[in-house]
This record gives sequence, C-alpha cells and structure tokens, in this order.
Amino acid sequence: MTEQSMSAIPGRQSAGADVRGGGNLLVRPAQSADLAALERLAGNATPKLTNLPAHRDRLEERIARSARAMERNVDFPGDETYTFVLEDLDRGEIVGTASIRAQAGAQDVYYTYRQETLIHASQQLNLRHEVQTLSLSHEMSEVSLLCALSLDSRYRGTSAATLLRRARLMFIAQYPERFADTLGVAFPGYLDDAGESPFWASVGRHFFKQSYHEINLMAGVRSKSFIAEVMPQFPLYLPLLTPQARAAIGREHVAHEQALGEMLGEGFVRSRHVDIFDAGPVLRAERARLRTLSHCGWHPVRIRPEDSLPDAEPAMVANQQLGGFRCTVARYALTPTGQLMLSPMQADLLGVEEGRAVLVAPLALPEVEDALDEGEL
Amino acid sequence: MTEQSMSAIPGRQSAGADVRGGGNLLVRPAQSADLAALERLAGNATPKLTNLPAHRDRLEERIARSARAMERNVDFPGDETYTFVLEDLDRGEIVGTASIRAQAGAQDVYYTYRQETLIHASQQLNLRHEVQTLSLSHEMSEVSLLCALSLDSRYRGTSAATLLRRARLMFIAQYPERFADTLGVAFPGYLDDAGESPFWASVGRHFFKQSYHEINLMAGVRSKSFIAEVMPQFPLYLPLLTPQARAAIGREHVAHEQALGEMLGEGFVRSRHVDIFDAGPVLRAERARLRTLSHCGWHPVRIRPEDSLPDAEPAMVANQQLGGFRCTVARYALTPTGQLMLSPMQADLLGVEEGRAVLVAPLALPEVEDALDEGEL
Amino acid sequence: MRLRPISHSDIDELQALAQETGVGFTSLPDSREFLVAKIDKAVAAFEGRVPAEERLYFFVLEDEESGELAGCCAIEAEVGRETPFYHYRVGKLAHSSVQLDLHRTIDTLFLSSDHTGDAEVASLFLRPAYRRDRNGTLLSKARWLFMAEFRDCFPAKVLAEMRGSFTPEGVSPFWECLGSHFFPMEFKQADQLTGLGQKSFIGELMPKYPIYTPFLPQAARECIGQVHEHTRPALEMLKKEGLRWEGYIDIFDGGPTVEAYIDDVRAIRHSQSAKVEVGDTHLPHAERHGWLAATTGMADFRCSWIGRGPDAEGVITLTPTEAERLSVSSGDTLRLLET
Amino acid sequence: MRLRPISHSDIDELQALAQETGVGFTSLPDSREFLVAKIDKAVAAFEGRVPAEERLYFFVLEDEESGELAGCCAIEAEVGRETPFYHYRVGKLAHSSVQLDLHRTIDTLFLSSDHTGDAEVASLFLRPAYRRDRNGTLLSKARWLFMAEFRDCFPAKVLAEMRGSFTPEGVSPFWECLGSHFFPMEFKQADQLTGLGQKSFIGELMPKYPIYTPFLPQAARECIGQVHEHTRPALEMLKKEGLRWEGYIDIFDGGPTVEAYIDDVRAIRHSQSAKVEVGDTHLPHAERHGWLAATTGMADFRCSWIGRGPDAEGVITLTPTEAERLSVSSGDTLRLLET
Repeated sequence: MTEQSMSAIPGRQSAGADVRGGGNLLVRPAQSADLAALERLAGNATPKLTNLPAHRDRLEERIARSARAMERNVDFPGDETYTFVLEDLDRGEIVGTASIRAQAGAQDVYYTYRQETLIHASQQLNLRHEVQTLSLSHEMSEVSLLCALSLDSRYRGTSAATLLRRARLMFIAQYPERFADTLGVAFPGYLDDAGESPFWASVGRHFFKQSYHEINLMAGVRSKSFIAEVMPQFPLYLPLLTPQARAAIGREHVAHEQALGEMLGEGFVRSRHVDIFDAGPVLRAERARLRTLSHCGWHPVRIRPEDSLPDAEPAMVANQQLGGFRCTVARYALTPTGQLMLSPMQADLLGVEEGRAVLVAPLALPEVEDALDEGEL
Repeated sequence: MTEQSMSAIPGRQSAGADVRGGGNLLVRPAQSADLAALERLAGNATPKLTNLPAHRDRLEERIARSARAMERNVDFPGDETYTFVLEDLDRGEIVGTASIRAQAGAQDVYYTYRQETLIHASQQLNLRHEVQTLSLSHEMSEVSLLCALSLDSRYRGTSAATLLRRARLMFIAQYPERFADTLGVAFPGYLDDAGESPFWASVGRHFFKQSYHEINLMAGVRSKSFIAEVMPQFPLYLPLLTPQARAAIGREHVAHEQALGEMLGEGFVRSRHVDIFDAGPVLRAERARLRTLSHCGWHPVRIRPEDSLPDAEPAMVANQQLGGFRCTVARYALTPTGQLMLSPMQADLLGVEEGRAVLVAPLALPEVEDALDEGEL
Repeated sequence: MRLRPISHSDIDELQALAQETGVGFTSLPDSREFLVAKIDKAVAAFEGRVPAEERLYFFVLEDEESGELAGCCAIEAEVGRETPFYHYRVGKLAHSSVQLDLHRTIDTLFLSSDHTGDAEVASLFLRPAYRRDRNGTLLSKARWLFMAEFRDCFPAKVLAEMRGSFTPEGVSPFWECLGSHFFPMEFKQADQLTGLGQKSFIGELMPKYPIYTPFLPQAARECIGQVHEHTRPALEMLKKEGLRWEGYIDIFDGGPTVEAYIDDVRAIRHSQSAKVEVGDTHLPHAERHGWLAATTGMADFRCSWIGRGPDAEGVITLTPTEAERLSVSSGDTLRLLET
Repeated sequence: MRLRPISHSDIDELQALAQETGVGFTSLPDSREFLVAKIDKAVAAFEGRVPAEERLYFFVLEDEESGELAGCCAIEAEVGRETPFYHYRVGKLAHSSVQLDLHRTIDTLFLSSDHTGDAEVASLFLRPAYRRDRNGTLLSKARWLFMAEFRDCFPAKVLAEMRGSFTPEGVSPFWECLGSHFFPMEFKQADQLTGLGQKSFIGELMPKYPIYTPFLPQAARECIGQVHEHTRPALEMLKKEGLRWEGYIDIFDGGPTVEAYIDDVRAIRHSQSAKVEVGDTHLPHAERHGWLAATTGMADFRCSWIGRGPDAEGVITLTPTEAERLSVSSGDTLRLLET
C-alpha cells in the first residue's frame, strides 16, 4: 500500500495550527499521583468551581471515587463520578481536569432554577399578562453531568481544551449503560467587575449568612441538602428581582464564553434551567444528538512509521479500555480499507496494537445545522 | 405502459378489509350546510366533548370561524380553528368531524395539570422520599391541538376513523406556517361505570358547584378564564387524592383506547400533562417526528380508468387547495416514474387534473420503533 | 348632631357628600345610580329584610337643625360574602439548616381571604366644616354601640382597613414595587375597581405564589403595615378600642388591617344600659362631650352626645332637646358609653 | 405544696417523673443526660445567665413535707429561636368566578413559622397521686404569676400547644391522612424527634405547598383544631384565661395551638401585689383553695395556695407555715391571684 492510497476523511476543517501530530496530549482517568496537580488546577479555576473544590481531602476522595467507578460493573447510571486529567506528555505535566457525574443528583438532589412563564389573564379587564418566574427544580437530577473542568490557562482556546472537554463524550460513547440518555453541562454564571454575582446579591444573599463564595465552596464539599432547607420554596417572580440579577439569568462567566460556544456547536442547547446561586446557564442534549457521538466510529489500528503518516485532519482517538481509558489527538488518516494509521508512539500511548479497534471522531465539529433552543426557552 | 409496469410502494401492510378503492370517503372543511350533521355528531360523541359542544350557535360559529381561517393569509399560528368533516359519499352523509386549534391557548389559556415528582430528602434521617404532584400548567397553550373528533359509531375502527384522524396531519403538512412545531392531542379521560369521572370527584368537585358534565359544557361554550380563578393554584399532592382519582390520571376513556393507540403509533408520546377536569391523557409530538408527516410525499396525478388501477396498499391522498382541501383514501399505486394513479372519480373528488401534484401518505402506519415516552413520564 | 340610618330621601345630600370625598374614598363614587343602590341596600338591611350576614349598615350624621348631612360611616356585617375579600398576610417561613448552622425566618406575603365572614367598619367620612365638637368620635364610636346593641347580627370579629403610606406626590411605593408588576394599570384604577366591588380582576391577575419580602425594595418594605399620615388619628382611635394589627395588609398599598374580637372591643365591653328620664331643660351639661347615647331600635337607631352620665341607679336624665334628638321619652332604654 | 424553679439536686426525682410521663410527653424523655442538660439550662435561665429570649424556665411542684416532686411545668421565653418552630395555619383562599356565579373560600393549610418569638407554656405534668387539691391549677396558673412578675422578660404573645385527637387505639387520623405520606416513619418517632428538638427533618420532608383541606378525608378534617379528650380540661382552663385558637395547628396531629397577648391573659391582668404580714397560726382558712400567692424573686421564685385573700389595705396575712412555704416574712411583697 503506497502513501497515495492512504486517504484522510475529506471535507473537514482544520482545528488550528497548534495541533502537530497530536501525540503530545493525552486524556486519561485521574490517579492518586495526580493529586497535587488537581489541587493546583482546582485552585486556579476561573471562577472557582462549586464541583471542584481546592480541598485536598475532597480531591483525594474524588480520585478514589473515580477509580472505584472504573473498576465496578455498572449497568445503569448511579452515584459514580469519573474524573479525568489532561496530560501534556511533552512537558510531562498534568494541565487539565474534567469530570462526568453519572447522575447529577445521585447522592443529593441536583437543584436548578427553572425559568417559567405564568399567564395571568383577566376576563374582567380583557387582558393577558405574562409573568416570568424561577422555580426551584430537581428535574436535572437524572441527567449525566459534564462538570468540574479546569484547564491550565496557557492551553485555553487550543485543541487541548477541545480534547479535554470532548474526550468525556468519547468515554460516554463507549459505555452508554453507565450514563443517562440526557447529558447536561452547567457553566459558571456571570460575575460583575468586582467578581460578585449580581444574581446572588438579589436572591441567595437574603437566605444565607455566608457569602456567595463561601456557599459555593460548601456546596462543593458538603451535602447539598441545605439548599432545599434554606432556599425559597415558592417560585420567584422575576419582576421583583433587581435588573442586574435579571440580566445575569442564563448568562455565562466571561471566561467560559468560548467553551459554551463549543458545547452549543457540539449539539447542546440552552435549557430552561440555570444555576441556583449565580444563574449560570445549564445546557442539555439528548446523547444521540451530540456531534461527537453521532460522528464517531470504530477503526482498526494500523501502525505506521511516524514519518509516513499522511497529513490528514486532526481527530480524537480513544482506546477501548475502561479503567485504562486513553484519548489523544491524532490524524484522521484512514487506509482505503478503513484502518486508522497511528505512529508507534501513538499506539503505545493508547496501549493498542495493530488490529485493535479504536474510537475516532473528528476534532473539528461539523457545521451546526440547528443549534437553536428546541423551543425550550 | 402495461399494467405489469405499474408498481405499488412495497413493504406496507394492509389496512383492513373495509377499504375498497376508497373513493367513497372524503375529508373536507366544514361548511354551513353541515351544521345539522355537526350537531348530531356533537350530540352523539362518547363521551361528550368539551371542545365540541352540541350547541347550535357555537357550532355555526365554529364553521364560520373555520371558513374565515381558510380564507385568511396566515403567517404563524394564532386563534384559528380548522374544522373538517368526513363525508361518506356512498351514503351521501356527513359521518364524522374533527378540528385543529392552531394554538391551543390562543383565545384563552389552555390549562392542563402537569405531573411532577418532588424529591424530599432528609440529611438528618438519611432518606429520600419522592412525592408526586399535579401542577396547574399552561405550557401546552402554544401547541397546535388536534381536537373535537366525533365519528359515527358505525365507522369506529375502520379506515374512515384513520382518515378522519390523520387527514388533519395531511393538512398540517401542507401549511406548516399555520401551525406550531409541536402538536398535541387531548383524549377524554376515564369515566367509571356510572359515567362519572373519579378524578373530578376527588378534585374539581370541591371547587365548583356545578357538576363535571356542566363544567365540561361550560368549558366548551364559554371563556375558560374561570379555570384560573376557581381551580386550586398550588400543586396538588397525589397521595392526598383518592386511589380512584390517582388511577384515573392519564387514563383515557374506554371508547378512545384504540384511537389513542393509533396516535401513539403515529409518533405521539404521552406527555406529563393531563386534562384538569378528568385527568385524560394529553399526547404530544414534534411535528417532524410524526409518521404521516415524515412519510408523505408529493406525486403528480395520472388519471387511469378505474378498472385498470392496480391493487396496491391504501393511502391518504390530499389535494393542494387550502379552502378547497380534500383528502380521501386511494391506492398507493405509483407509475415507475412516480406518478400516482387515480380513477377519474377520485381525481374529480379531489378536484385535480392530470399532472397536478397531490400529497400522499400510506394509510397503514409503519412499524413503530420508539413509541416510548421520551423520558417525559 | 345625631347619627341615624340613611334613608331614601338622603340621596341628594349623599351625592353632595360623595362629590366632597374625592380621590381615595372609593366606596362612595359620585354616581347617582350607585348611590341609590347603596341606599336601597342599607334600608333593606336596617329593616331586616336581608339575612344578617348580607347586611350593609350605612349611617349618616345629620345636623338635625339644618337637615344637612355632616358625614357618614358604615358597618358591613360579613365581608367577602358576595365578592372575594383579599389581603396579604405577613407570615414567617423558617429557613434553617443544621449543616450551615443557620436559622432564620423570612417574612413572606401570602394572598389570603382569611377575613371572609368578619364584620368591617368602613366608609367613615366627615365634612371638613363639621370636623369639630367630637363629631368624628361620634361617627366612629356610634358603630360600636350599634354592634353592642345588635350583637347577634354580627360575627366574632371586626376589622377596619387603613389607608396605606403614600409619598407626598400621592404615589404608593408598595404599589410601584409590587402591584404594578402584576396589574397593568394605575393604582387609582385598581383602587376604584375594588371600591366598586368589581374585584374579579384581583383573583385573575394577582400573583398566586407568596412574595418573599426581602425581594421588595426598602421603600416598599417600609410600607408594610404603615398608614397614610392622615389616617393615623383614626388608627389611634381604633387601637384604643383594642383593635390590633395582626399582620394583614392591603394588597395594593400595604396599609394595615386592624382587627379585634367584637366582644373585646372596649366600647362594646364598657357600654351600659340606662333608663331614660326626660327632665329639666337646665340640666348640668359637660363642656366637653363625654357620654354617647344610642337607642335600641335598629330601623330607627339614633346616636348622639348627651351632656351627662347616668346616676347610681342607672337612670339617665335627658333634656327635652336631647330626648327629641334621640327620639326617646321617659321609660325608654338607652345604651351609654363614657368616652 | 409549692412550685419553685428546678435545681440540680432534683435530677433523681425528675428522672422518676420522666419515667412516669410515658408516651406522648415528648419533652421529658427518660434520658439522664437529656434531663441534666435540661436542668442546667433552666438553672441558667432562672439565674439570668442567658439572654431573656433564650430562656427556658422549668418549674417543679414540690411536696415540701416529703421532698417529693409532684409535677412540673415550663415556660419557654421565645420559641423558634434555636430550632425552627412549625405550625400549619388554617387559612382561607377565595375561589370565585363572576362568570360561573361562584364564590367560595377553600380552607387551606399553610406551613408557617409565624409563632417564632412568642412565649410558650408547656410541659405540664402532675403525678396521678397528686391530682387533687387543685394542684393542677397551681401548676398551670403559677406560670401566669411568674410572667406577670417578670413581664419584661417575655414577648407580646404566649401560646400553648394542645395534644390533638386520637382514636381509642392511639392512632392520629390527621397523621395517617397527611403526615404519613410525607414522613416515612411512625407518628411516635416523628413526635419524639420533635420533642427532643431535632426538627430539621420537618423542614426537609414537609410538603412545601399549601394543603387544600377538602382533599383530606373527613376523619382527618375532623381533627383540625380538635384536642385529645384528656387535654380538654387543660384547654378549658387556658380558654378561661383568654387564650384562643387562631387557626394554628400541630403539623403532626392537627391539635390546636391556643394563644393570647400576654397583657390580655386574665390571670396576668387580675393579679395584684400585696404586703406580707405573718400572723397567727390560727388564721381563717378557706376550705377550697381560692388564692394563689407568688414571690417576686426569679431565682427563688415560689408559688403556692394560701388560705385567704388580702384585706382592703392590700395586706395579706399569712400563717407561719404559709410564710415558710413561700420563704417570705413580714414586709415582703407577694403577687396574688384569686381563682
């Protein structure tokens, strides 16, 4: 077989100049040895993440929890949390982490505010008046949640970010029984120039003596049952909130704008739900509708010398091992018979030999046809 | 072209022995002359229908309203109601009627009860307790509603029932701008042997002095603003309702079991919503997911002598005229180049000449792959 | 000056009164048709032609010399029987968490019709020219004597709605921050519709879920249970009778509704019966009115100030003028209240 | 017999009492640790070592001859300050429609913590052997004298929670029809947890939306505001003092909470001060106890029956035994109540 007979999948766009071969980036399950790196990443997250507290014991527990989940036989989603790290092999550093909660509300209820519109109509006055409310909801408790992503800022906007974010979908694609049919992603909400949440200032503040940051921290490290006890039980009328709070509803933190755009491109849509503390947006999608899941495919591995690999579009490539899950970026270089060509180093990285099948999905998302909101909002 | 060269669409199942040629049944918009027939159909409906009151003035208004809707240019769904009749041309009788409300809550709010599950979790007692509720909702107000179907009982279970029910989808397929993306169908709820609604006996009765049948009638002929004023505003806890009432939630009237089954086959799914008076089920579907809409297609007409038409699977055939809408049952007999063969009588019935395109959909629904509830319930 | 039930012949004078009451006194609009109906209803009530729970007793204060009407007041026997009667009730909801070591109660406004079936004293208006000689006290307290005399015609509780707090520009901060979001109209219009008893729009448009008061701006929160400065003296008078604010406020302006068990109202507890003896024209007469006297008939009820109290034997001696004013003669019974 | 603050040395006797109270008296569990803490808390309260709003005054009735404890009772200065205090409030919601010519109010149970900050009289228990000689009245009314004497230490209102209605088999129909659907446990367990002050499960599991009473079966509706038959005499005694049911009920058994403004309580209004004069051993002594006397110190508070009332000059003459029982001597002041 000559090089000429090798073909890349046509029609895909380039994912940016930073991807060279791709063998230098690897997503894999977190291990005990990653603890210090996780702690650093949690501490550097912008803004701080509720579900990734920079708390050594919690992070240690998190890693152990993830390892247990990977070892167990799981037939349906439960209280598993899978934690991954992104390793830059060139630097020999852990530069990112991300998790999947198999069921958002498995241990506790996962509370969100659901945006609703009430219609008040008066026959007497012959008018109809719409009033918007936020209702405390646990509807999102059943979804599998992509969460706790933190990335070394030097990698922001690169294919490393994409790999870290979407490698989780490559994992989900292989173990559908471990996850819900619906996936969710919660983005940190808008903070003002002073780093304060206008939504919290108008809502949560009245109910807690702790500050937004304290509560966020507590929500991360402790049981969340306090939310049901302390937050208002009845729907909130939007017209009674401050204009600043209303403007923050469903608005993401500026540092996450790009990530949110990418998730919309992936096929997620904005749901009616927002975070109860900062009103950050919660996206959701039927798993089947996500681009990564609908565009990924199995290919047998063909190992070829590094220098004979054709220059095809970049792709995410994942092996078939649960606890030994590996996902990296390689070229979507297929032989005419559909084998994926990998360098010996890449094969080694993924722990695959020739003939083993790997899951491959293009790194660049195909054009979005219908990233609308499905009438949900 | 020989008869041998004519082909029917393969792989479709027979829709029952009662369909012979099909030229004897016609669905068309209701006209003033149909008033007496409509009144009879409304009076004979089992059970009586809220949205088809046997009230001459209302029915007259209904016909006029439908005619106006057909004449107007409509760019998006509003307060139009389209009323159709089913004519048995052999008998020369109107034997059925059915309507589409372009927007279920256009004039009034369309209230339903939404089934919800609340999670009560106690950290103190380390337990988690689910409680089901019914919440007054107007979320279904935006859907287009298939409603007010009444069929002469002699035709129940025949292809006439199917035609009447689904001809509306053939209409919707042609005028998508007039209808919402989501369609709903509300089925009459379960009544006990005494003809009483156990749900009403447990719920509505406490709030009205009128009986279930009186209120149902009022809801049909008058503004429904009283519902918001009189029905309980706060969610109802299911455990507090009688067992009979709980068992009736989402259960259809026995006379509508078959019809409901057919609508599920069409692609509708049970929503979380039920009727506020009798807890009858409300089905819904994205328009695009309905079998009739995804399996219908345009075909030019080829007129052939009656006796030379091949014996193909039955199909619904509709013309392209808005106010002159006609839908009948014919054979899905296509020429090799895709023309639909109709008898001169059928063509005349539809008001089409050779070369005009008609919309055709199989009368028998294809096998249902996923008539599950989309996780909605 | 004497207080008596309104009669059909009062219509012209009543309309003159209605024109004078002006904005904010929504129960007496300047509409002859409305006023005629109101008089009809009141006359039927005093004559006992309607069931006790449906009666609206409407009184006028008459200058018996000029024949002019000086003011009016009313008692509704049981509110909320014909049209719904709404309040916000300020309630407390506990929000606590052992885990957070947090325990607080949040004030919350609940829409309620708890006062359905209670009596209401209302519609008190006194023409400015007559705001002297304790005429206002007569108008206000005569109602307690009426209720004491016809105790069986009234339920357990009585309430009075007090006008809420407004800015000098006549704006209700409570309305601006709350009602205006739900009622697409001016305060005045909402208030007028309510005054006319056309209240179905309230049930239709009112927020159905409780309102957490911390979400209201301070200006609105400060209106909760506060009265209009002009209403303060009336509130003080009612408080002295034992009426208290139990947390119910007007849904539009946030003004307090004060209430009491009728049997606890001081004027009712302390009123006493006395036999009339019509005596000398020159009886001693206190300089300041200190005793109220009311007759014991319903249709011909009269109440006025008299110059002195009863003697130790429970006999009240009246001057002929006083007796005439009250339409009583020796041997009749009067209900007296020192005040 | 005399009532006095509990002291540390009462622990054994208190535990004996706790063993006797039995089921349904959840505030006095048979747990030495709990009781020791309770005494500590009470002693600190009487000694003024905790802020007024946090005090739990726990009294015992002592047979000063045998040294035995005959019973106990308590006053909580302000409920709901440390753990949330819940009730259902029976409210009315208007459901009316002009169009349907329909107007009714629907009774609705709202979860509320409205009584947060009110005082509570509670934990009254009298050993069966001592249920004679008006000892129960002494236990109950001594608390009013205490509150009258230390009025500044209490808020505006006082309440008492009454045990609800149960079937002869000890089943609460209200619990069966309502609470049992939300609290996956036995009534007894829920009641005990509450008695121990471990109430966070209530906020966690309680239905948050109002309950429309028409949805409750008749047996449950009939429990709303009804007391256990054994509680009826206690309720009557409180009603005579002016406490009323204002629509608040226990969330578990539906029993009524009665309440009053402290200043309106009859025993508090009618109690009077008198100077003590210790006199002859053979003073006249009423056959039936008619006068209660209480001392004026908090830490050494005493209350007992005495044989007679004060004279016209406000002097109360005591026998040496009575004086000793109350630990007073000539010249001291007592607060007296005829009852």
